[in-house]
Amino acid sequence: MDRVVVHLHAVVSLLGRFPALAGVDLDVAAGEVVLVQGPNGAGKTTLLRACAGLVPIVDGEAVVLGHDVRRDRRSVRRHVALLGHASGLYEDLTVADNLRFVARATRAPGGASVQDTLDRLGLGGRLSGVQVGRLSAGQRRRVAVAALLLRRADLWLLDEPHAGLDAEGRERLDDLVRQTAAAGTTVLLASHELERARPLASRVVAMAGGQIRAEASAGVVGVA
Amino acid sequence: MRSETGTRVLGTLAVAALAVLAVMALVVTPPDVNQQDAVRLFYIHVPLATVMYVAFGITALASVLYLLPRTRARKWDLLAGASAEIGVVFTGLTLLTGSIWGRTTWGVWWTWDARLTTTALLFVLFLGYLALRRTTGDTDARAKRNAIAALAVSIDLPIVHKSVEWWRTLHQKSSLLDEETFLHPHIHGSMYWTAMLGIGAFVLLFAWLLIHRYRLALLADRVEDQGLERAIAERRAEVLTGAR
Amino acid sequence: MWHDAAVMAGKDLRIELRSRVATNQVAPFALLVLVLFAFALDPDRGVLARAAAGLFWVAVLFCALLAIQRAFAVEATDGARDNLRLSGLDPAAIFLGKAGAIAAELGVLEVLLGAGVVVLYNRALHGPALLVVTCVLATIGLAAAGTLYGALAAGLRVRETLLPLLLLPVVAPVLLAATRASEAALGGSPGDGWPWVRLLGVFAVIYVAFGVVAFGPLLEESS
Amino acid sequence: MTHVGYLVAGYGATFAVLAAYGAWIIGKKRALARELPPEERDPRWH
Repeated sequence: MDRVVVHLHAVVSLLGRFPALAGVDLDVAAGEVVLVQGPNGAGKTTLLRACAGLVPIVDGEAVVLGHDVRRDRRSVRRHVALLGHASGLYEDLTVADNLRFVARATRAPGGASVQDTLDRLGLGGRLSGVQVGRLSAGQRRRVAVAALLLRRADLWLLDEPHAGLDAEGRERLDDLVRQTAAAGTTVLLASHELERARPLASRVVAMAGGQIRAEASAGVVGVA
Repeated sequence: MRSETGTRVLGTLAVAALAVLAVMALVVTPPDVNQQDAVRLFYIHVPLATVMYVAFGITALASVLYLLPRTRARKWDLLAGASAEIGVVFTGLTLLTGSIWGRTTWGVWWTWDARLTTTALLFVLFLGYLALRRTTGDTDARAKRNAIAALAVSIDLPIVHKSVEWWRTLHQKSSLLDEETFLHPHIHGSMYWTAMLGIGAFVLLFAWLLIHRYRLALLADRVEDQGLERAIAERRAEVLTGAR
Repeated sequence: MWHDAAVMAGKDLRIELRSRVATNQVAPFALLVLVLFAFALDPDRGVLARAAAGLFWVAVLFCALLAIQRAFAVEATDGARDNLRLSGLDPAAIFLGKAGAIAAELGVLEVLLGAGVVVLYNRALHGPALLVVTCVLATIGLAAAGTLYGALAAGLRVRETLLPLLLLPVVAPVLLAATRASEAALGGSPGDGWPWVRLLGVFAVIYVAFGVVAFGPLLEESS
Repeated sequence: MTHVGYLVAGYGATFAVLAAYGAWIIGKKRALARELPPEERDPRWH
């Protein structure tokens, strides 16, 4: 089952004219949970967004889930789920509205129904009718995670996922990551919170100056 | 020989042609029976309007070439921008000479004459396009957006032209400024040749301007890219300087 | 494709219903513009009545600008734009959905403004067939060109000031044609209006087709 | 010769603007060329 899900070689990516990625090499196999850690501005967020085909890659090779990201961005995106800093939800719509839009838009075939996902994230009851604009950051983050679940993607790109979640929220997120990795989904996780994220990861890479600098196998409990 | 001497020859030719035009237009050709000498403004107004359309045509064509994956290249985006900028300069001058001519004929600085109105709309349309070009953003994304904007403006031109023409010809017959009436061969021989010379001279000038404006764009692009290699090198060095 | 467009339009309209920006801000603004025109043009000298059609369409144009700014402000958070690109919705469908939602909003506003013109400028309505067709085609044209230029300007820091500069000259022919057609209808000689309606039709078809083709690359490129 | 003032204004302004624009392009090009490293000097840039 050692299919390479993400293959990046000497990838250069620009934000405006700033070379956020300056020659990244990374290979991730199916089912792995790779933790990308590093200081602010190292390029972690850009790396994740580059894998999702959201940021133009100006140089190097990038193949995600068998698709060449540079030539065929749209087919990469169908199988990828990104949890970014911003929730990406519509503030004026209620929680249920937002998730119903995601479900209908991604036409998740046989995807978990909206209600089921809401319950798994503890958003079932009164919360589902509340406008996202009125939620706290933590609750908003949970709704974003719910949207992620609805997409049933093969590759999860989580950018600082634990940020803003309370203890219970983090617990639920960790369970979800373990379950989905066990089910074969590949996870690329960018985080500062080493002690929180490390137990989840099967491999840790360090990033700085827009490049992958060091590699360390976490060799830790959890996912093989 | 596509080096510097080539454009210098073109430059001197253009200037020479313009000089001869000025003499022919201001001195040699006879005054018009009812407009008297005001008609001499036509010898630059009509060529300016003609070259304006040529310039915007090149912008549209270059934008199409940029959008077609097979022919996509930075140079088309740069050419589209250069030609559009020159086009706007010529549009401004067309409006200026048209307005001066309006003053001599109807005593008002601005007449809602079909051609002048269309030209004024063109002026604003492409000013918007140039404003969009100046916004920042990563070069490839910006180039594709510029090309789409150029086409969005260009497909509007026939509609603008048609709607303004219908609007203005509801009341009076077609515009006096029309070059068909002015370039009609049976008019006095020297007038016709001067008009042709006018268009030739301004086309030469346009070619000269376009070549140099295009090179300026190429150069600016290269200076911008050159900065990029340096930025990537600095980026990589970030770690060495202990950016912990 | 039409499913995706419906999903998109549904989302946009639901946002408007929930946030009620359209009903609480754009609609009152539309009526305010009519009132301001009345202040500017002394009502009792009949100028207002004669210029009613033109003023109506200028007011519609301003409302269109607001509706388009609003439609793209909603997508402005970079998270929302990423999700839209990741959503697998066909870009052409996103264009049609957004344009459809804007067209629907403009339609409602036009009815409101129409009532305003009839009441405030005491112009009776004639030639309803011509008026309705003119409004429908002009609205489609405005929504299509507006959505296209909304995407062009989206993501730029200066989009509030850039959008009017880009869009208004392009839709000038729509203002011209719609006003002439409306005047023909109100003036009781609908025959003169139909050529203008054909022009509106051409404009609408061109910009819907161009939007459908161009929206994909635009969605990709807006940083 | 009628409308002499207008003719002078029309021709004068047109040629002045075009000459100024041409000069601006050449000037800007020369200025930018200096920013390029020497080996990239190219007759096109002056």
